[in-house]
Amino acid sequence: MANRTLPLTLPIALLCSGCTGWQSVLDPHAIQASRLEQLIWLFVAVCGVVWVTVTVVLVMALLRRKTPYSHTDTRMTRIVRAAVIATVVIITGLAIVSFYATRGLSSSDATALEIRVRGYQWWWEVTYLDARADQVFITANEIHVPVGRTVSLQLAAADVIHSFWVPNLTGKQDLIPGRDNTLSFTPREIGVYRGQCAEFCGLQHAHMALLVVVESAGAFEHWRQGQLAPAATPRGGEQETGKHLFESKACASCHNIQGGTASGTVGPDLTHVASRRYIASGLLETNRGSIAAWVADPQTLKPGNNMPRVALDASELNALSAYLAALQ
Amino acid sequence: MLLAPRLRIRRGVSPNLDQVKHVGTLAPAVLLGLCLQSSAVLATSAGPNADEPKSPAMSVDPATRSSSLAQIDRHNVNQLEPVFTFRTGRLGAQGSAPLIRGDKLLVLSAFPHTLFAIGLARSNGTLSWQFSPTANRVADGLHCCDRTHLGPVAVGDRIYFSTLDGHVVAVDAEHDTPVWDVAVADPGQGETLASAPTAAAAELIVGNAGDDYGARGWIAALDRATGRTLWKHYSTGPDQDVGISADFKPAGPRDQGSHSWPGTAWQHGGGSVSGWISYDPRLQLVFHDTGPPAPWNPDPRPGDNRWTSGVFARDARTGEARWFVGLHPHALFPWRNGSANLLLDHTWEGAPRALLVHPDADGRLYVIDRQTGKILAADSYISYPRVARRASAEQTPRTNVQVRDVCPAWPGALGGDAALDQTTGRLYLPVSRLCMDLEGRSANYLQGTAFIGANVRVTSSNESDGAVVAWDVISRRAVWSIRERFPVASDVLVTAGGLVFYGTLDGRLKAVDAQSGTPLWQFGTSAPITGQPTTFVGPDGRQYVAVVAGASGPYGLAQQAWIDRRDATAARGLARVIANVGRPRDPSGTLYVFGLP
Amino acid sequence: MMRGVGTLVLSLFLVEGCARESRNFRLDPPIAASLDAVAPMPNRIGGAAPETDTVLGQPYLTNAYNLNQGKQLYTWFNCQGCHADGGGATGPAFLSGWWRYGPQAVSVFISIRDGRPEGMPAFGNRLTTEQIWQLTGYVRTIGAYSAQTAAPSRNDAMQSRPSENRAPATVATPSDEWPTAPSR
Amino acid sequence: MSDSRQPGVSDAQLERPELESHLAATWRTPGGLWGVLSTVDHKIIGRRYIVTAFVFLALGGVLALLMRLQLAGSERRVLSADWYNQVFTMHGANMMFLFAVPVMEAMAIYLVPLMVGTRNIAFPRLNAFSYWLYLAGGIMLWTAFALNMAPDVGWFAYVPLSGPQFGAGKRADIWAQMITFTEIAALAVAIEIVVTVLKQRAPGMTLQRIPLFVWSMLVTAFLVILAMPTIMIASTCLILDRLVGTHFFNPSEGGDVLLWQHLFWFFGHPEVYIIFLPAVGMVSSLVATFAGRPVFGYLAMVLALISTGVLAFGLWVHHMFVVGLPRVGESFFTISSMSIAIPAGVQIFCWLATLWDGRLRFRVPLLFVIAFIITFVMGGLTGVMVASVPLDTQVHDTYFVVAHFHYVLIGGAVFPLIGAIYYWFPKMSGRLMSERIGRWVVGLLFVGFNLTFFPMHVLGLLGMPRRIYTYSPEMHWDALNLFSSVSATILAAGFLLFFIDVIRSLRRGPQAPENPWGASTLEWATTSPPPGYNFPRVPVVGSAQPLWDEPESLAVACGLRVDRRELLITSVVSAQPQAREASPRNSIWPFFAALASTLMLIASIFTPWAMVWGSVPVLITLIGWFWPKGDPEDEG
Repeated sequence: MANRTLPLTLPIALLCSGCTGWQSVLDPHAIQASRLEQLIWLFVAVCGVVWVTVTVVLVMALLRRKTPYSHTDTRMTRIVRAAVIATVVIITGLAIVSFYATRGLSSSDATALEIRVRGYQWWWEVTYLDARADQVFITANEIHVPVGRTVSLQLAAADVIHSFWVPNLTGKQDLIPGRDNTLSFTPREIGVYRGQCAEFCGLQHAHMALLVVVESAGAFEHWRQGQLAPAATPRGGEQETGKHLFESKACASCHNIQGGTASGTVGPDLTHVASRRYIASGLLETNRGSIAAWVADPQTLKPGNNMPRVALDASELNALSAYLAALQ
Repeated sequence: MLLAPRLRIRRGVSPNLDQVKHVGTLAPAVLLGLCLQSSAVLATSAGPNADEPKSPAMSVDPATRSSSLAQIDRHNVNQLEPVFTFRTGRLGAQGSAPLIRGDKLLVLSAFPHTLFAIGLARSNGTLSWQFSPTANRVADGLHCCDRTHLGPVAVGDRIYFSTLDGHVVAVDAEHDTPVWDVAVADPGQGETLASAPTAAAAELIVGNAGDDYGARGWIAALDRATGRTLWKHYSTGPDQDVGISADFKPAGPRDQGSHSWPGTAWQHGGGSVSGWISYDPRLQLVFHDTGPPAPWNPDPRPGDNRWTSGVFARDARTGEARWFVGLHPHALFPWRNGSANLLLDHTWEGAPRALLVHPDADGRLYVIDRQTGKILAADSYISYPRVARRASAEQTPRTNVQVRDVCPAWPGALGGDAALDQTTGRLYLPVSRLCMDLEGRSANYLQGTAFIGANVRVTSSNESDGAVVAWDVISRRAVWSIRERFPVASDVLVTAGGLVFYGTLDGRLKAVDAQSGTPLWQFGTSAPITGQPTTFVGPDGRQYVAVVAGASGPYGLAQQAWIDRRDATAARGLARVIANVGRPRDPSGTLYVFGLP
Repeated sequence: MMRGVGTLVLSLFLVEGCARESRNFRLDPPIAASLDAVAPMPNRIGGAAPETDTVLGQPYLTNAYNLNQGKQLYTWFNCQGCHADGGGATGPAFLSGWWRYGPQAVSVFISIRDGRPEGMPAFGNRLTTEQIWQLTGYVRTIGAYSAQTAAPSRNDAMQSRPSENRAPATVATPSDEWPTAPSR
Repeated sequence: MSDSRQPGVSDAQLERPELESHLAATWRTPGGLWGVLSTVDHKIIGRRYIVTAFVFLALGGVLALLMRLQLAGSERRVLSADWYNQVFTMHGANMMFLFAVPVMEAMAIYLVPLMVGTRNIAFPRLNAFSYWLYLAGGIMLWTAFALNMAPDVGWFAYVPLSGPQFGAGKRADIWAQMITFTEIAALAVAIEIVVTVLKQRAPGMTLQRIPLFVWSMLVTAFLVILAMPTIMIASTCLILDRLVGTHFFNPSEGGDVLLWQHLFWFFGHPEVYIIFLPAVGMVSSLVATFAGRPVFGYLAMVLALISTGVLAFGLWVHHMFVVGLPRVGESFFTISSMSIAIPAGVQIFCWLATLWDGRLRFRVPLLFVIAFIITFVMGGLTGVMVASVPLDTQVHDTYFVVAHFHYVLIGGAVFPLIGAIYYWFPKMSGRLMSERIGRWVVGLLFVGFNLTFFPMHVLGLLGMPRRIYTYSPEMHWDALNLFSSVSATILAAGFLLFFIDVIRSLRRGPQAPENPWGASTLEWATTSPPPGYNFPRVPVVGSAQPLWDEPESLAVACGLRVDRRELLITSVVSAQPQAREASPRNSIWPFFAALASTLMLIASIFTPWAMVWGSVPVLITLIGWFWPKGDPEDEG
């Protein structure tokens, strides 16, 4: 028996680490996620009790001294019947609780911030929609939202099925080609929350993360104005050659930088790439070094992704990474 | 090499003259002598601008495609027979009408262009001179989906024509020498020219084409003497680019041309000015269409996509916009909006009004007040087997969603430019009744490549895909219409002799009675007719009808030799519909001149 | 003995099979650079493929992953605008098996990289060499008369023609000339 | 064939030793390759099935270890992304299609004829055909894996990733064709089980006297018959989309991506009950034997089995709670998914009641039952948790679900299966397995399993999605993953020890008497291992526990001929003898038919015309199979 208690205590210790994990379900920061967390704890409690009772009954059944074949079927029938009824009651209770939880989740709010998220193979295109066309802008892999305001995501898949999931905020919702799904949540606390694609979508399903940055209304408006502005003009010779390289080489065929001649829509929009905390959808933190490493050899860092290796020598790589790192 | 087939014409009053066994031979032209034996005073067909003294009985008014000549009329048209032909040797044609200038007939071939001048003085039409401007072959890849009417047009003592690779050329008619050759459009950006310049007071006004390549539409005025650009205004972008100033109606927020687009999408926003630019000397205004926005998929361009898919009125001297009618804000469907506007002064609901008749590609005929830009009437001139269910949500094309049976198809309901008989107020519309399945795709802008962002399949109703409709503008109803097996892709000519001429895709030039629409005469040429039939008075004082047969525009694209109809999306989806027409016997552009015996 | 030979033949067939299915995402830079060393004929039609291409076993003409990537690039970089799905528009058709500059892979590679006079833009500096080879391999499967086993299948988009792995079901029938005497 | 003996001699006229020699000659399976290829003896084919399935279990286990090795730390490069996708798809497809379903059906092939008291399974040649097809499917899949052509789209192969545009090469076709192989094999066996149980029971074995294991196999067979066609339609539509260019799943031409998910999971969930119900039957047999008393509430148990089977078809949408279906519809499936826990609960309570009241003998099979109850109940409860729509939106496609289904599959099916192997090994091989090693196996498996998979609940709640080949260091998942990977070695050690015990016992295990455990069902009424004809004379059953109620004098029925393979057909409800049915002899044609259909199916991956030309050899072999062999018609 001894060797069984040690392994049991260790997992319980590790269990607690679940509460503070970066992408943990049990660390809610939005109305929807906190409701779900309460639901999870309720279910765990009920199921835990049921499991313990069954195990206790089992252990007692195994250890008790028994008279041979003591014809107590009638008494046992009553106990079994009671147990079944108890099961039915628990099941109906849990079903009703989860039904009300579902109703609580869906919130239709006219003043919600409309954002369209389109899943590509292995990155997220985020389009902030607005009635006024010139307020519409496109970014990638990072969603900024003002705290307290409901966000309504319109989910569309560009190629295969993906699944948008930020555990700290709300449950996941699939992006299905040929269907328009919606997902809404109301963030309560300011912070940076990480999410990840939860439906197997091919080679780099593991590196398809996204960030939801919840900030104050003022900070959000400042960020929004920044995103609407065209790309920062290159300062200094190195950034100038970087811009020229970007627009003359294969980069311009896939990426768009507002204000330059590069206007490809196959890859993520790089107008404000340096303003994003991560590049390559959550793979590397954004700085000049990581941009240079990513551009120099994308297939080693994220094998199988659709970014080709553009042949650049050292000075070209320096100039290009300088230019991109300056696109705040 | 001028060649004219020996023509054996069987007498017999059969209106259908194309039983004539058309033997195209390269033998030197042997002309039926009897047609041209008497010499006649050469009629100069007056240029479009009205301040030139317009000799009454001689010209075809290019603005309304109507002619005052009446020698050929309902009674004798069935005796019309080919007098001579001239083979340009270039694949296809470019849609403009041949131009009579003194005793010479001027024909511009397809790209790479050559201007041929055919002398009519002696018994047979002999080539007196030809001129070929240098051609930038990149434009070959851009010759796609706009109807081309590149000229020649005669203004004063000069001949002007535009070229597909973005040049405007001026030629001195007397000494047959080029005067100036100015590049106004850059094929590298996907820009081409689709229409001949229009002469305004002292300027030549020309607009670009190239929606399909993401080129931003513009209209410019050139100085007739030197070809210098006087002013240039765009169809999208801030007010200063578009030429919108204080007295622009309808007044609205500033810079709508860029605010109704996301980010800098307006820089590749389309709105090309590929159609005929009308000029009203009295009001000193120029009227032109703006094409559909780029790309075809509406998803990446939310907002009204201002100044595309509409009609502009601009001051001829400064190019300042006076008014704009937005027919399709945030155009959901890529209908080619390059059809000619027709000016008509007539009483409207009791009061005399200056009208602009705009047959739109969406199948409706808009009557607009030229001075204020107010839409007076908008009636549908076409009926479809399957009505386009445009408004409903599932009919809105979106990325990765296919919308079926949208009518009309992307070339639009109008196959060519309409003709307007100003006396009767009747409009004769060449109509195409095709529908399409459209699916939005993500559009990726690469300079110089096609910027479509859509898959399209054109579907035919396989009983009659085309028609010619006579429409009474004032009483706003169709007087008669003739069903055609194929879309009618040629322009229409109406003559004082009560005849309407048009050509079909299987190469027949037809004449019908303007009053009742009964077919009177037709002739089978060797290539589809997508150009403008015209009529003129030859040196011998007799009236002739001429047309250049050869494929051009969207339907011409589907006639190319290499198009493989096993791919339903080939030639922008038209391959399978046009394949029923069959291959033309001789795809090169050929001038046909007909006369009475 | 017979069983030995049998297993040998079977393994050869199988090994060839797996070459078709292998996924090689990253070419070493020198090899990728050498793939650009195409030796065209003076009139830029046909010529010698780079040695590394033949040494690698022509991966861009036979490997399923490369052909599929080629099909994706065909839709991404606007080839459909001028060539449709192989049926042609302003650009020539690939379905009809008529190649203006010859069917060799090298000719197609040169056409994509350097462009052609009658309006084919040059993609040399807009795509990497590998991408151009992937496009070359894919374009040659469109008009193939007998489909390769590695040929790609249809797109999840509008149906235009039988997919590359079905090969053209019907040989193009030339449209009939216009009847001189139109049937009423 | 029956050369020396006079025709028409029945088993009543002969004494026992002479009878057994005659029957042995009639039911003999020739030795050598010919015998191997042409046998129709359900015991030989059953044993083959079980061994092959366990080989695939071992191979699948190795793949699992590879996955754990890759996931032991963040951004590891043990397996590349492409290889990891192939490995996890192979692990899933192999465990579900090549191990779990076939091994449960194999146990039925071996045991059901013995437990119902008949000489051979119904349609024995179909049984041979099903094994060869299953083997061919397994070999095809693993050869593809060896050739870097294994499917890499997940065992569920969601379209459009497995569809024509994104599934490059022939990988997804291999998956779809493997489905065709294994599902034909499963359907064939299901039909045999249904007919054997309903028509070939020993006289007197009325519906109330059928052993619970046979009941569970009957319900499983009906599940197979109703669920498998769905996946065959789905895989056929997929291969048509990929190879012929149809548009079943192309959203822009009117197809629907969710059609695939509905078709797949309508089969998918019954599939997991096809794996679970036989295990329930095994547990009932083990509990009855080692508690020394019949299982408490026989009727309740049978009704629970049947209701589980029926409900299994009503809850497949709980795999699709996050695809955006209307919320009210999903809530209906919450209720149906939760309500299936009720019959499972009934069974648990009945077993507990049996254990409560029985005289327990703590032999190895019972230890497995105990391990099963503890593990399965936890798995069932996490199942109730994921049945709730809102809760599922947080834990769907995370490692919480991985933990859940391993608890119900390993806990719920593999533990009872290994317990059943320990229990029926003596009957199958004539040798007892060692108790000492058995106890070590139970300990290692139970501890190893819980240490490996319990942390995965936590990983799921920490936000770790499924099917990722690696994860970033800042996710803080390294500790739990490393712990889980290390514990996986304990689990692997348990399985290894089990395999060693099996092989060792085959040679040096003590000889097993007819009924080593003192069990009550009919298979213990014949020798271990049973002869070719199973029973010298077909037994007659008087009660639900025949061997306990009449241990010595088991009544027998006579009248079956000796010179020809015959077995007794009885009525469905009251098992009254109706007819003497001729049981087919050994035949090579099922092997040839399987070979022909294998070639056709594999060739059809490369060209659709193979279905046309390939069907010719298949027809020839089927004609050969059904060509009348000149057996006289069966007398009434």
